[in-house]
Amino acid sequence: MNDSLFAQLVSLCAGLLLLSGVLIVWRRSLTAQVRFLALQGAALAVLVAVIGDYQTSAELIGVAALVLALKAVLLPAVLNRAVARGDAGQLETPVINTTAALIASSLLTMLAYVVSRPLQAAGSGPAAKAVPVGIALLLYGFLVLATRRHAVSQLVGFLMLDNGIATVAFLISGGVPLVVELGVSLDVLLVVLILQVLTGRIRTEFGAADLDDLSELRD
Amino acid sequence: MSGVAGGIYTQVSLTVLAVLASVLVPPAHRARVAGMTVAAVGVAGAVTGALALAGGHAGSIEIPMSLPFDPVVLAPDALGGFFMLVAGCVGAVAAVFAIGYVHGPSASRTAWSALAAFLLAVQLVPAAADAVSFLLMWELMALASTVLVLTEHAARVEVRSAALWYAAMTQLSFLMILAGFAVLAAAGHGTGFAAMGTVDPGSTAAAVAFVLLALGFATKSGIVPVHVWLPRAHPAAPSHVSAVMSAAMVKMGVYGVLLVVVRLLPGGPYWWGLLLIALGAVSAVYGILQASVASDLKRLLGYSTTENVGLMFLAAGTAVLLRAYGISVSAEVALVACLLLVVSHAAFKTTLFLGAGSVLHATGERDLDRLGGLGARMPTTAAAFGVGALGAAALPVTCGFVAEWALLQSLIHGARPQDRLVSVVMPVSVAVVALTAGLALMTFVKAYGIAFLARPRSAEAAVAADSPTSMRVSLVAAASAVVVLGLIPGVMVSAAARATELRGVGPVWVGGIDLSGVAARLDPVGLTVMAALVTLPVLLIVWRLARRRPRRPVDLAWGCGGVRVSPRMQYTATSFAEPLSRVFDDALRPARDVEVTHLSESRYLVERVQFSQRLDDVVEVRAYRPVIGLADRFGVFARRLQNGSILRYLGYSFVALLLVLVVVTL
Amino acid sequence: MSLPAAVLASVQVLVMVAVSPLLVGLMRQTRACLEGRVGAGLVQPWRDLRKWMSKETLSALGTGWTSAAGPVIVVVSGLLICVLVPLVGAVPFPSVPDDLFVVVAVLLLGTVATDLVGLDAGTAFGGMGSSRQMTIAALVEPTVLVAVYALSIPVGSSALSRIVRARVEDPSSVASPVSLLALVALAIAVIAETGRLPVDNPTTHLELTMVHEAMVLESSGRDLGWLELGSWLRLGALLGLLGSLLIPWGIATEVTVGSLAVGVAALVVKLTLLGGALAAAEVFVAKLRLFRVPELLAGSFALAFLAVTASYLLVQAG
Amino acid sequence: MTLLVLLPGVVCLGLAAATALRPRAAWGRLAGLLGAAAILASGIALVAIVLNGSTPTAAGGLLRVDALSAFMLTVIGAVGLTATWAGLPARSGPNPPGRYVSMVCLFLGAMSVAVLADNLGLLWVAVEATTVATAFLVGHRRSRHSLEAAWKYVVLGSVGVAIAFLGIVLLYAATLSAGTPTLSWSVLDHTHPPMDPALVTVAAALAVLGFATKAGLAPMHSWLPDAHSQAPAPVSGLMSGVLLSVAFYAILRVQAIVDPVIGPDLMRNLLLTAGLLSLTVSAALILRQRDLKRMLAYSSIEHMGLLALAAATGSTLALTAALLHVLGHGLAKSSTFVVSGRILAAEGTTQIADIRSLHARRPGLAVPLLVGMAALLGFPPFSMFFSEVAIVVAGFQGGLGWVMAVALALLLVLFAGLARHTVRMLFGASHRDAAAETAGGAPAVRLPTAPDRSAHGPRVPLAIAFGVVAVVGFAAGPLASILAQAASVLGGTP
Repeated sequence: MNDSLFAQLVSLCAGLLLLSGVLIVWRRSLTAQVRFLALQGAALAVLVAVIGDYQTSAELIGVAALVLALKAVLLPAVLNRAVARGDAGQLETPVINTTAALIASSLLTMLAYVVSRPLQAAGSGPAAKAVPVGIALLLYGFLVLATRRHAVSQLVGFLMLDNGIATVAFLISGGVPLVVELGVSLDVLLVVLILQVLTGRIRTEFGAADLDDLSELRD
Repeated sequence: MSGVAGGIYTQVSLTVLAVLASVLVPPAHRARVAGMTVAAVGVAGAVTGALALAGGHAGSIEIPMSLPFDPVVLAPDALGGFFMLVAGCVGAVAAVFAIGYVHGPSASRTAWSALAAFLLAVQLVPAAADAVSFLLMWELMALASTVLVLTEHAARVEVRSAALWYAAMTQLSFLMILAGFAVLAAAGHGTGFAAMGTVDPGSTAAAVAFVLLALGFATKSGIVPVHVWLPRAHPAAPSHVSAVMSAAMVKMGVYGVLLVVVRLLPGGPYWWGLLLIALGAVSAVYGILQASVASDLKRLLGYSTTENVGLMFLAAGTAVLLRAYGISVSAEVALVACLLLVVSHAAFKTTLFLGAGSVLHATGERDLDRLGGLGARMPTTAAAFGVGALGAAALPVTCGFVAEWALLQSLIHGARPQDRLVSVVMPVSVAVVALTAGLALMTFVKAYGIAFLARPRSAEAAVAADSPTSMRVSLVAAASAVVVLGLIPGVMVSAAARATELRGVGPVWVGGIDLSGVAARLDPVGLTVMAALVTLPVLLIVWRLARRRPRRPVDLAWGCGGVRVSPRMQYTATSFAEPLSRVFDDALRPARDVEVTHLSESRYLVERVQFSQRLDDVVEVRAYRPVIGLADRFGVFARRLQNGSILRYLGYSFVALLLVLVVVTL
Repeated sequence: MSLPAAVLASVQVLVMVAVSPLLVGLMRQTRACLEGRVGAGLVQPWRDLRKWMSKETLSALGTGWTSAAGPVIVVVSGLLICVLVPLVGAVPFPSVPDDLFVVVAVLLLGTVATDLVGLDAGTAFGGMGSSRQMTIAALVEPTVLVAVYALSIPVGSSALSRIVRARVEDPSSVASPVSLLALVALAIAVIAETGRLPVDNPTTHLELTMVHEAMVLESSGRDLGWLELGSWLRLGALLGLLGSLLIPWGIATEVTVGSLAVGVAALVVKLTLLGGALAAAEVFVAKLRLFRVPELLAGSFALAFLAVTASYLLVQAG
Repeated sequence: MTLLVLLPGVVCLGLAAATALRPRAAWGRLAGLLGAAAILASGIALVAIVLNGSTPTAAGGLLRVDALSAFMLTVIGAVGLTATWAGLPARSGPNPPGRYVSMVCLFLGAMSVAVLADNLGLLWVAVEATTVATAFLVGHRRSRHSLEAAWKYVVLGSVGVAIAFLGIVLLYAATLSAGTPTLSWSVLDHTHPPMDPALVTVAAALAVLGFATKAGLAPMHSWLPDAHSQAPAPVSGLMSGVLLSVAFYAILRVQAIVDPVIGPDLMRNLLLTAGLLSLTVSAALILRQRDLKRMLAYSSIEHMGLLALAAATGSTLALTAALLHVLGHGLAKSSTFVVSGRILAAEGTTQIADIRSLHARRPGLAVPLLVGMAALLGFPPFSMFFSEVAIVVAGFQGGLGWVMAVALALLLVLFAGLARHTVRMLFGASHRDAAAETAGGAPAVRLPTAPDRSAHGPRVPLAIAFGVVAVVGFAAGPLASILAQAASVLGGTP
């Protein structure tokens, strides 16, 4: 494909990623969050595929498939089970209200653009230009992690953070060596599985998956 | 292998032997075997010290390290040998004393092993030739002594807090010394004392290092205001341990100061001297004041240690000050006086602590107000303690008097009209020394008179009996040291002169002192002969009179008619010190509490009057308690950092991430 | 030991033993006259001494060898001072310098012995006296030593004989402000050390006020005798010392019969003057409360300290 | 040789699989022991090989053993052996469930892979794997508390490590743009590619931040006290003793890579900040600490802070001291944690206030705890004394005087706090008086009539561990040379 098309596709995917991130920050229903997360995974997969096609590397195409399977299908499914087991569609109450969260997210986006200057300096072309999106996703993820009380939404936040990192990785350097990539994906999967199991246990122990109950260990 | 190196190896192997002995020998014989071995460690230390003193840099041992330090070497010089000698003698005597003294926890395997290790560490601190080995021995000393202070933790409640204070203050001292040496090492490009010696005493680094080191060593020596551990730890520890701590370990602080001002950074600026003098003067006066009003015998002795170390600091400071002003002769005398104070204090303080231990062993009492009349029941202890008290009160003919005399000589010959500063400082120092001497006199008259004279104030004191042989032997040994060194101080002086390479001092005919530099001489033997000459006729008369009419015991003292005098009517230590504590009310701030209950019929008639007085350490109450309280409150507040909410924890990480991102990219 | 010094020392001892009781007698007599009493006469102290020595000595229950040895030590320290202090002449032993610090130490030895005797009695009074005396002694110490310091500065030595000789050679130095300040301070210290008014009233037996008497209360017979003789000796010796420093005339600087005779005569005269003056003064002052005594001593200390600093500052000025 | 390099990972994974498949096997309880022994053996062997001047590699260069790796492997083996052996349940006790043992083996294996890897990516994967393995171990005691601790541990840990991964990605990008895409530090070490400093700066900062989370450096330490206090004692010992050190090892590797590119300032400042913060946090929270295991956890934070300061100094003396400190702290801390576990078993609590006069009642527990605390407080002859002295001296020599002064002040506070709690727990009158001390007169703790001298577990490993800590400070020879070589690998400036 030619550069302009590539550029458009990359920016489209980046836009989708960013959009889904904002929506996750916005929405308070868990099911919606998971849905948008899946969308985000898909967008990421597409992005990888685009880059792979542009660089004409079969390896990246394969990775794209992997990403699609993992981030767009498998992990959301796991999360859905975690949600479905209990309070489907429940509206959680974050630490900061939605307005504040959205303002914060926009601020974080700006910050992301500021801080990723040296990162862009490294690479060149449209891919490098989209790097701030990845950083922004990372920061969104952290924001969700630090402000959502529900266990599942913490999972969502973690995965968004991971997506952000992956985005940066693919945009800036076409991913890391395959073996590392595999290891990373496996690790992420395992962590999510563990967290899902723990979520179940928390439900049985504490009645709900509300993290405010988890403050008995203190000094 | 030179004699010194051999001596050090001997000490180490003997220590290992002692530890094995105390672990393996069954309790029945443990005290005897372990005690003799530990004493052997002390003797080996004394011999090694003497060799080092005689031969200067005679031998060295390198300790293999797994870290790339500069060579870590034990190589005592003359000064170190001097202190090693003192420590060794003290240790040997104390160990022999312990044979008869230990019982219960203090006779345990741990206690004996710790004693051996403690002795070894104390003897090897002055052997260190570089910062690392010095700190190593220093911390070994701290660890072992802490264990020993904790010995009787199960028997008495106050031991725990005493050990805690001791450990914390010791760590403070260690950290300051570590920092000081580190500064010197950075400036001198090496941790060896030789490398540190290349630092220019006038430089900033030297100044910083000096302040740190001086304060660190002061802490270990129980100098005011960092003395708070001392009056707690000494009563808490078993008496033979208190003896070693007070007579040998505390001296290592003095050694450290001398190491800095004589060996590492000679010729420092005058204000170093002023700092030392100020510390010393305050400690001397404050210490002896507290001692003079204390009624716990070992607490009293502890505070008196603070006083004596204060005098040593004062002497060392005088030396520095005078050298800075080029008054080298008096400076030398001051240095010698410092070393004389070290020796004499070692001698009489050992005697006193062992005596106190003997009393404790016989009566189970440390409180003077419950003692009395022991002179008749435990003559040896009484005699030894009396000699020790004479020494502590700096009366002739004891080594204490000689040391104080030398100090005064250096002071009164120090000043020259043209040096305004010196001619202001010297008189003040003389006054301080004089006041200290006077109060010391009072303190030890009280200690001896109340404990050993008159009639017993408690049942325990009434049934006391003198101590077992080993204790009596070591008591006599220590006491005779006090007298002999007082009679022929020439020995001490020539040793001190050798240790500091001085010329202005020397012995005269029968072991007297000749401070040729300041045209002063002292010959206790002559004085004694003279005293004997004038005593002779008096004794003759006494003898003839006694033959004619021997003294007749009557049953009781005069009770002001009618009232029969009961022991409870005697003056106690508290009442003895009452006038003084009134005079110095502002300094001591005793908490007095008089409770008067009137008769129900009339408020003019008193049924009962209750008087109670508590004397806490002013410095501790005013300076330390607030800080500790503050720290505690901070600790409580800081708990909120870790309040258990994972969201907050994630927030910490988030903020850290944002900060780092901003910092590294902007 | 050199012969002349030995001769001088023995002369001093004999003279002082002979004279000091008379001195006490003189002082008592002076007071008696001034207070309009007849008085017991000059030699009354000697009579007391003879009586005590011949009386039986009793020792109370619980008192030990301290009570027996203490008095002897007191008197010995008194004699030793008489040996060391230049009273008749200023010819020191070459080996045993009459260092002022040594003298003070010997003096304190006597004080301590008295105190221990007081404590050994095991009564309230004994302890009371000892405690008070020790408090005073402790507070006097700085005055004494600093005064000594002041006196030693001009001659650059703390040896009494050298100080006195310097004054003999240059009597004008006595009048120098430095030495006057020092002497006043020393005088107060001497009064305190020897337990005269206003610090202690040697004639009272009132428990609220007595210091020295309280300590010797339990002693009897020869013990009392030694104690009293000792205290008289130190009184005499210290007054004599003041005399030698204040009126340095007639002090023998070498040992010949003539000079010794002159010295003895001069000593007697000085003692008479000083003793009389002191006794006369005592008539007019009242005893201080025990807790006012520190003020007096602080004052004397201030004087001594002034003397020292003055001696430097004046030199600086000059 | 290659076999030797592969041995630890293979053995541990094998044992893990075996115990997972045959949970009830009688030898199951010994599996952890075997794994640790294998690691230790290969570690010592590799040390010998490395000292002979060769650097064995395996798995197509993914695994490579230089002096540092060999040393770290030995440390893992030694600490692992101590923890697993001393942590063996008493003969009578029931076997631990198979999953526990297999997770322990997995944990050990992951750590050894982490130190053997010659690839930042693989290192990252291994470190993350330790999170996965220990997650179950922390949550092993299926109580509310252990569950909470596990959740916090996993979330905080994996988030932190994710950040580290971003850093690694950026570093990879830097090498990519420099023409030699690699994550292997041996390659980076030999061919210094012209990387973009700005990018490397960001990469290094993120990597340090991330690994600092696992290393328990403030302000990323929050998971540590909870996890350490809730995990079974041997696991706490392993985590505190080696897991933290392995993460710190990663930081050292990153430092060694980036310092030549961007100069030492960035890493130095980051590490100084982290070190001082860690010391401050631990000091503040130890002052009024109420729980024994949490106290030990905070003491781990303290020691990590010291290590950070040492790394910031960066001179040869400081780096060797840091490595020796890792060894000493690992052994001492794991033993002390095991003892705390025994105390929990015997006394039924780890609340400092409820543990009274242990020395009089349970000398078998009090003595090892006392020795461990003495070692952790940095008393000689234990090696931490020397490493701390060396760190301070090196710091002053490296011109970090003020930092070191602050650190020393904090160390004093820490000493006071730790000593205070230790004395409170161990010493004091035996139970009769203890009962009298408590106001109500009722005994504070259910007390045995006679002092209980049993150690509630094997004594030998503790004795060996403490003995080793006591001598390694002195022992010159191979230890000294391996330390020196490891430091030179890290490019210490003499």
